[in-house]
Amino acid sequence: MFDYLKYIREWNFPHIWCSGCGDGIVLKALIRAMDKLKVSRDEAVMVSGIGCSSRTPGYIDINTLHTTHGRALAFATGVKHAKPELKVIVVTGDGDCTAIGGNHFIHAARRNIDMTVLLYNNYIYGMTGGQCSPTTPKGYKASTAQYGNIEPPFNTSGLAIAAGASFVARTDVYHVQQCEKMISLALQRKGFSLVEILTPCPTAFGRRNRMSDPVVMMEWLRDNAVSGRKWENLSAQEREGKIQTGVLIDVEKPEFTAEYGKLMEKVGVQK
Amino acid sequence: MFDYLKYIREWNFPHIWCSGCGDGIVLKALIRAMDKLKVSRDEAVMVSGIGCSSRTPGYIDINTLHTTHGRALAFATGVKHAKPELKVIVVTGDGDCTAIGGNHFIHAARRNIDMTVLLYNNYIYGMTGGQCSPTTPKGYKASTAQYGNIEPPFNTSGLAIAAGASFVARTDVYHVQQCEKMISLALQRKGFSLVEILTPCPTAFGRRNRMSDPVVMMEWLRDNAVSGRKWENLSAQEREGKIQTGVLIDVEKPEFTAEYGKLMEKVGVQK
Amino acid sequence: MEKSESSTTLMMQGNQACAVGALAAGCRFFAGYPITPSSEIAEYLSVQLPRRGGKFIQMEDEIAAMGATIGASLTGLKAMTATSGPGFSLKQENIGYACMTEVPCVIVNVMRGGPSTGMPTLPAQMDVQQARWGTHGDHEIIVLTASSAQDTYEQTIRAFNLSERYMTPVILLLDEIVGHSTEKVVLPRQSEIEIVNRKQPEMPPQDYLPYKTGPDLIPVLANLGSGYRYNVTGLCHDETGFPTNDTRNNEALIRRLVEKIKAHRDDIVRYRERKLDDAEIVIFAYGSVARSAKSAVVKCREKGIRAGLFEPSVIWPFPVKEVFALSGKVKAFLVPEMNLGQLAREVRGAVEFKVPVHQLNRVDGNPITPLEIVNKVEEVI
Amino acid sequence: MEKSESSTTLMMQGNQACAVGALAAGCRFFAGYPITPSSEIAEYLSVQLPRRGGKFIQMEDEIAAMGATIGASLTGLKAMTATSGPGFSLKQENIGYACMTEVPCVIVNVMRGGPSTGMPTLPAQMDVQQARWGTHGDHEIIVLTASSAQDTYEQTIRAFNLSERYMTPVILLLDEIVGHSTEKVVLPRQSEIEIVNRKQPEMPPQDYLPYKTGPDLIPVLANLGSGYRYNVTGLCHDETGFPTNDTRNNEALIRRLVEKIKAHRDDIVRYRERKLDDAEIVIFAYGSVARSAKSAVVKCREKGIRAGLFEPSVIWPFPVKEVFALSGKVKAFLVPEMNLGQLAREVRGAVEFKVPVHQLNRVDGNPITPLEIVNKVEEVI
Amino acid sequence: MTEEQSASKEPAVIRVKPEWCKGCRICVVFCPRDVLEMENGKVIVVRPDDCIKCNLCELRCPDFAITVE
Amino acid sequence: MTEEQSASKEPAVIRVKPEWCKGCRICVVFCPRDVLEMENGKVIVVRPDDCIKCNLCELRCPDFAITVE
Amino acid sequence: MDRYEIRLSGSGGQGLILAGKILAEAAAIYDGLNAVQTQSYGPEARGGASKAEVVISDGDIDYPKAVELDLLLSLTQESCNKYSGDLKEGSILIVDSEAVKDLPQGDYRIYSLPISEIALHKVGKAVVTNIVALGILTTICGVISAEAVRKAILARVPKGTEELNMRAFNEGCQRAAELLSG
Amino acid sequence: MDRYEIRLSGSGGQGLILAGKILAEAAAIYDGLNAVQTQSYGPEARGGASKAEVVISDGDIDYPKAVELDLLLSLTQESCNKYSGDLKEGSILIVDSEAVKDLPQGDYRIYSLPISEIALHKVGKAVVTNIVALGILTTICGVISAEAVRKAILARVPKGTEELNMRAFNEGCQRAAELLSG
Ligand SMILES: Cc1ncc(C[n+]2csc(CCOP(=O)(O)OP(=O)(O)O)c2C)c(N)n1
Ligand SMILES: Cc1ncc(C[n+]2csc(CCOP(=O)(O)OP(=O)(O)O)c2C)c(N)n1
Ligand code: SF4
Ligand code: SF4
Ligand code: SF4
Ligand code: SF4
Ligand code: SF4
Ligand code: SF4
Ligand SMILES: [Mg+2]
Ligand SMILES: [Mg+2]
Repeated sequence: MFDYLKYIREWNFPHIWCSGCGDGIVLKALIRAMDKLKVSRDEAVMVSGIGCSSRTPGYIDINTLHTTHGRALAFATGVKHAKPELKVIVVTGDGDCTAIGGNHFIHAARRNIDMTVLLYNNYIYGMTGGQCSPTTPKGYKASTAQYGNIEPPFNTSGLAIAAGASFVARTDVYHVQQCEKMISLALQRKGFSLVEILTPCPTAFGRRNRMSDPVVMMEWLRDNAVSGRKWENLSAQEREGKIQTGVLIDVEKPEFTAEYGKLMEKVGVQK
Repeated sequence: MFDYLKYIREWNFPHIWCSGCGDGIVLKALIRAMDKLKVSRDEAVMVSGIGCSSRTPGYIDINTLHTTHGRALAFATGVKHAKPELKVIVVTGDGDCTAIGGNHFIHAARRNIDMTVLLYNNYIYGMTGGQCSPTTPKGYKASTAQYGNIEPPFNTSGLAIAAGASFVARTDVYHVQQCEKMISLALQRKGFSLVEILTPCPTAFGRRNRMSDPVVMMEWLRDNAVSGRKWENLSAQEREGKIQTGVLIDVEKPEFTAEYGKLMEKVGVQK
Repeated sequence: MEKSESSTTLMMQGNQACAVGALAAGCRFFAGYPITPSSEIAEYLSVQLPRRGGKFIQMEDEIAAMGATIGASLTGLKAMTATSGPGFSLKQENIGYACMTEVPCVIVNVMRGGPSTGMPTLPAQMDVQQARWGTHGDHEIIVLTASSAQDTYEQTIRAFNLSERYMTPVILLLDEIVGHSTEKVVLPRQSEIEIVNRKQPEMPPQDYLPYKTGPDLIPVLANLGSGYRYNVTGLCHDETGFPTNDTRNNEALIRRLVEKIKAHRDDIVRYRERKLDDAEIVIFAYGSVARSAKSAVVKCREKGIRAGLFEPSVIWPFPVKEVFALSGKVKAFLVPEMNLGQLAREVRGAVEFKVPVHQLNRVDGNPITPLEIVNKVEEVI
Repeated sequence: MEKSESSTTLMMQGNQACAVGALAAGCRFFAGYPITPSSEIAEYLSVQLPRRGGKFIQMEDEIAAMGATIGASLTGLKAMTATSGPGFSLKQENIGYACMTEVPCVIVNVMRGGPSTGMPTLPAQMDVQQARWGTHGDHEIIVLTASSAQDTYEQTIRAFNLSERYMTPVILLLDEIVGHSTEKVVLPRQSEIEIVNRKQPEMPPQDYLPYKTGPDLIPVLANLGSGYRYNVTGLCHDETGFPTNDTRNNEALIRRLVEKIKAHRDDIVRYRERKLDDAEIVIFAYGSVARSAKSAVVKCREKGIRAGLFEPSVIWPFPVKEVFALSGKVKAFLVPEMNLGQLAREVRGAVEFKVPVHQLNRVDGNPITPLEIVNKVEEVI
Repeated sequence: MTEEQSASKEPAVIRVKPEWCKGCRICVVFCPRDVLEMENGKVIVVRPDDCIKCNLCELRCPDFAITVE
Repeated sequence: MTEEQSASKEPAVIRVKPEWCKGCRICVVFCPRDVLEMENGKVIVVRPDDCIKCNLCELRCPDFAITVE
Repeated sequence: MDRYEIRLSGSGGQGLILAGKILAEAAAIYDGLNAVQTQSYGPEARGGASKAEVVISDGDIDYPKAVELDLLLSLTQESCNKYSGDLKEGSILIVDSEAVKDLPQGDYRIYSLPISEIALHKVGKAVVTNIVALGILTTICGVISAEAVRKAILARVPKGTEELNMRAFNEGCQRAAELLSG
Repeated sequence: MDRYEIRLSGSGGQGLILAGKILAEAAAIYDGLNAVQTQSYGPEARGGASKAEVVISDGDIDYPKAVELDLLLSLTQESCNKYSGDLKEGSILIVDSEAVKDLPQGDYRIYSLPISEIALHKVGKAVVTNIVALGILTTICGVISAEAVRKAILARVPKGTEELNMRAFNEGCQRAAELLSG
């Protein structure tokens, strides 16, 4: 048994997430990963935007910053640049990160600034009641796409890679050990590390798409999220409708705050 | 001799661009391409943001819309969605499109909404006097990077591809016939078609980077922009410092306004 | 449903009434970004617009939604967007663009508690001054409000009409209570609804100057693609629509943008009154608070206090003249608001400090009850 | 350069004086996005900050710049951003966040002509009401202004001090003329400059409540990473910093945010006066217009007109009391502004319509000259 | 990664915090040994002896409501 | 694409619009036949007979200031 | 009838908002009265609301929220505890007897019936708990006609479920009638 | 000296902003006067400005812009046409004789010298046209000491170009002196 209590803000529990919402599963995976890596709670800063997932800061007992919708990465950039010794963890939703926050997302990735971004992809705007997000798959229903969504979704992880991220992984809350492992790897990387986590929103996504039972959504993840070797052995046809998980990129690139540190050395800091 | 006069707003000439600025070269290439394709001037709408390049609408005699900094694609999306029979051409700078406008850029590409985007990449904020842009190469100087830029630049075309664009080409104003050809291809595609055009800004970029002579910047393009077959024959080492031009992606994907048209058919438009 | 040729009575939420009103006014374009408590407007239109040949799009953020709305309007479609405080803040730059370029469109802000994320699900009236001053640069703007679903339906139509007539963005400020209360709305026959459509140029294209105006100070902007090729810019521009550095021209432009609304204020300003004739105290209230104030007037009268209600449906331009006219007749004003006195300051200015203007303010996300107003009236009278 | 231990006289542009003042005040973080006419502030700091162990970053847009500024400030660095009208509009949502979460920071807006892109290179004072009301939701904010390079240097330092003392964003409004005029600035010795640094908690972490305040209504926010783990949110929150739906708490929070500034207005409000003692007409002017007004006062006196100057260096909270105090003594006010009367309306309110308040307005991007002011004084006196 | 992990010899102690359990059934359905069931919208432990301490119920519970020792 | 394109037999008519020419020298430097030169900051045609009508000067002039017929 | 205030309370997902809307529609559209229905939302409008209110009157309804309840329906103990204090003198409290064991004390009549039980076992589906409740409420309060509520239900419920819902409503009416006459 | 207004005008890239800054610095820092230098910008601040102004005074300078010029330097015909109207009575107009052929008429003294010519052929570099102009201007207007201007030049110009710039300034001074004495 893992003792979550020392990491959480017990007084805020039970949390606001719906029954069967995957957000709590991610939070627990994060806590375990931080614990194993012995991340100092005083030096860890969680920054989130607005959304169900972005309520995570209320529940974890580290430094926490719940900012404006879509802007978590901008605030986090300020925090990290100002005090590089802090461990910055960004928690964001698919809407927060890839809709309104899309610009900060690609720029933080481009700069390769050291932070771990947990993108809770539940394919929907959960908090506001189920509108389309840029990750809602085509044909799926949402409160603003009641005839079925006509827009193609982002490949969010692919976008982060194209923008310059040095570590990108995709995982899901059914495969909860993999989820923890990906978070753990991301926390260990120096640079912009993204973990896209597929997670069920039975209330706002499931309900409109014949998956209002959280169990069904978990089964869907079990059956469709395919990692590593398995994925490679699938034919193009077999991949159809399936989602690749695991580490998608892991390269070394100059990191922003380190580069700035070099600049300061170069110009010579005067007292 | 091509008769530009019938396409331009002669009364606004000479234009505001500096001596040796490439923006005028692109405008001319666009005019020739439009002429050859017989694009109706009454049905063509040019939408731009703010920047030197974004002043183009003042000079071409079609419907023109000079909007706010970074938002050209958002306005253009409204125009195209509202009236799909219009031919929408977006003119934008590297700052306008990939800094403040980055979010609209990736979303317009994702939606694959039918428009041709001419991204004038001069590696700098020209209009405001030479600050860094997200495409300024590392180490180069700018008024906000006087010790040399420490941030890595975007591969803008690559980003558009990852976001979902169906046609992406890169070209430059030295290779002016290729430039015209890429624009022409883009104009013919149905979907989000991007032409990234490398163009010299002797005033704001060249001046700080030993290329204040426009001729030197043109030579740089001549020597470093490598297209098609030639690029493929270069070794990884030879590619260092060189830039690939030509068509980078050209695929068919469902286009947004067409998909919306299908939706209207499906639900049945009532009078 | 408002298409059927007899009036209909339906139950609807204020937000839905707004959407239905927009359709009745001829709105055929909506670009939005979800936010509580306005999202139902988008949701309803996402279903209805495609059925009417109209265009719906959920944009990537509020800035984009505002931009797309303006772009669509320039093609000639009546266009709208809806949001709440945080999104309203984000739209401000492009609202200024619409003012400057004189592009008609309607912006709905269903107000919730602020500042910042504040109280996302609770009502407030805290964006009233922001609606006037939120964008940079001198400008003038038309801002409407509504107090019930029926009123929302009607004011939404009026918002479009004013926007088309004066070629300017019009803001409709609702509050969460109005937006989320479900009540009866009587929809008139479509043929009975007054609809204003923007003018289109009549001269040949070569003679057309988009920003040349007559004595009404209102320009005629041709729909994109209609054969009149012109230029639109947020820079100061002259009659041709092209940027200019001529300072005399720029002064004239900015003053015209302001005057175009001020000069027509009598046509724009509207208010409802109740028992003002013999009132000794005027309750100045708008939005859902006006509902409580109505009850309060009745209750005050029962108690022998001669209270009256002034309910502006147009907040900006502020009904200075109408409020001032009352100042000679009454002993005091009471301005109950779900903010800290944002319009009380205007009432005070309007009456030129000649009579006391009392305030009753709540900023906790709770509505102001009729009883609270009555108590306050008794206290100050 | 302000580090050397004797006062120095240098020629600098107002924008540079702002940057130099920021460094003197202890600013060690700047996040910005270029825009005319403010860019020189960023450019100067991009050179200087790395030399002082400070952090500079050019963000992808103004929204991000504002967010990064707040994030950096929470770590304990004094942080600033600078922009002009269009960018100021974009920052509004996050400015509201800083108000709500009580994070000190300085936002400089070097004003140019608007609305929209307007007149990018020409001066204006059109964002004065926006600075007060630009963000959604009820709040109160401190806004300073300056009229010369020297004044800019000093007001920038004061902006940081007020921000740190009252735990609130402070806005500094300059205009293009002030920002772009190069003139002499006397830099005092660093040791002579009054510097305020935000408080840090003294109790053990387990007793720490970030938003619990004493009678001064000002919270003490621990620097991130200093061992006090707490939560910051733009939602209405209680003393612990966690969101709450308790309406009584929310009312108290919003009122405290406002009262924290109102209660200390005497400490905050500052103005300069010239020849007010016997003035029959008061010229109320700020920014570059105050310079013309100074000349105008001299010229009026030469003509035998007893003119005086009231130059607020704090615009918000508005110096109501101080202006009101004059209303008994003088015959009239004249408010020359490079806008259409944005502070004239405040002066009118402050004097409660007891004396006439005349306006002299320019919105063409040209400065108001001393002669124009003198002429207007002669006209109205 | 296999779902069924090494079980130790000690009998499992499965603790449920009913105040926090929201009854999503995730633990119940994905328990490889059918140890758990629902009752009145909350989880209950019905066959503790079958538990192999794979810990999956704990790992997957979104509500911090079930632990296995 | 080759820079030097088929030239027709007719002698070239090269027109310069000095009011629009900003003297960037692009046409001069990249003319394959050295037909053009600068004078007082504006381009002038000095060797029209050498012109092969490749049109590159026209294509590359940013200022709509030179045409070849 | 000057003003009649009803609050339907319970936990999210019990369909109380729909019940409120049906009630309001019945009163306003089919009974020719005025009615306003309001509800309260979760954090940012996400989950189902836990409370819906309907104010009914034959005159204009200015203030749209309930202040002094004429009728409170509580399907959970928590909501009963929270709201029973708002009941005015001589008002009505209807509770689900399975969920609300701890009955409050006050100057109001309490009607305790196994509402969800009836839905599940008599009608056969837990989802119609709200409609059963509507039948009970309609019968007990007497302000809205059962006919109007039936019409409103038919207009609002998904196609194909009309019969089920009618049975649920009728069952509710009947059980309430028995209780009243009993 | 109450207020002395100088405007330097020409086309972008002629270094007039720098000249203005040097002039202002000379007056304010080295001559102990007050000075304000302002300039006007292109579309959004991009290109070089076409005009720089310096107001000098031994008292406070309130209004920072030039209204009635004491001295106008014009390096182009266009700028001369545009600004000569702002010259006040008895003021000074200095023009580049190569560029300004069409001299305006007015109550001011005109000094016409081949300024860019001097820079290019006498000093050897066109880029120092602005510094040559400064020498001429300093000598003719007499308000600022040549010594102060020299110091200000040395403080502002890039390292390694000091000698060149001094030559340019001195050449300007000399040519102006010749003109004055001639
Ligand atoms: C500026 C702004 N726009 C819109 C909103 C409303 N809003 C809150 S959360 C949210 C989307 C949430 O979706 P996502 O980021 O995917 O998070 P989830 O709730 O699904 O975890 C929106 C649109 C807001 N708070 N602020
Ligand atoms: C909201 C806003 N922010 C900043 C600016 C200032 N601005 C104008 S153009 C520009 C950048 C121009 O760079 P780019 O887009 O690359 O165009 P270029 O001038 O290089 O063609 C900036 C930052 C503005 N006008 N509006
Ligand atoms: S609405 Fe969806 S994302 Fe939000 S808490 Fe509920 S299940 Fe989770
Ligand atoms: S500044 Fe650069 S981009 Fe702008 S017109 Fe001049 S050369 Fe072109
Ligand atoms: S640990 Fe949990 S999931 Fe695993 S067998 Fe035991 S009860 Fe089942
Ligand atoms: S997974 Fe957790 S919340 Fe869900 S039923 Fe099991 S114990 Fe309860
Ligand atoms: S066409 Fe132009 S570039 Fe070609 S040879 Fe003739 S002058 Fe030279
Ligand atoms: S390319 Fe054009 S602008 Fe440049 S020198 Fe030649 S003609 Fe003149
Ligand atoms: Mg989501
Ligand atoms: Mg650029």
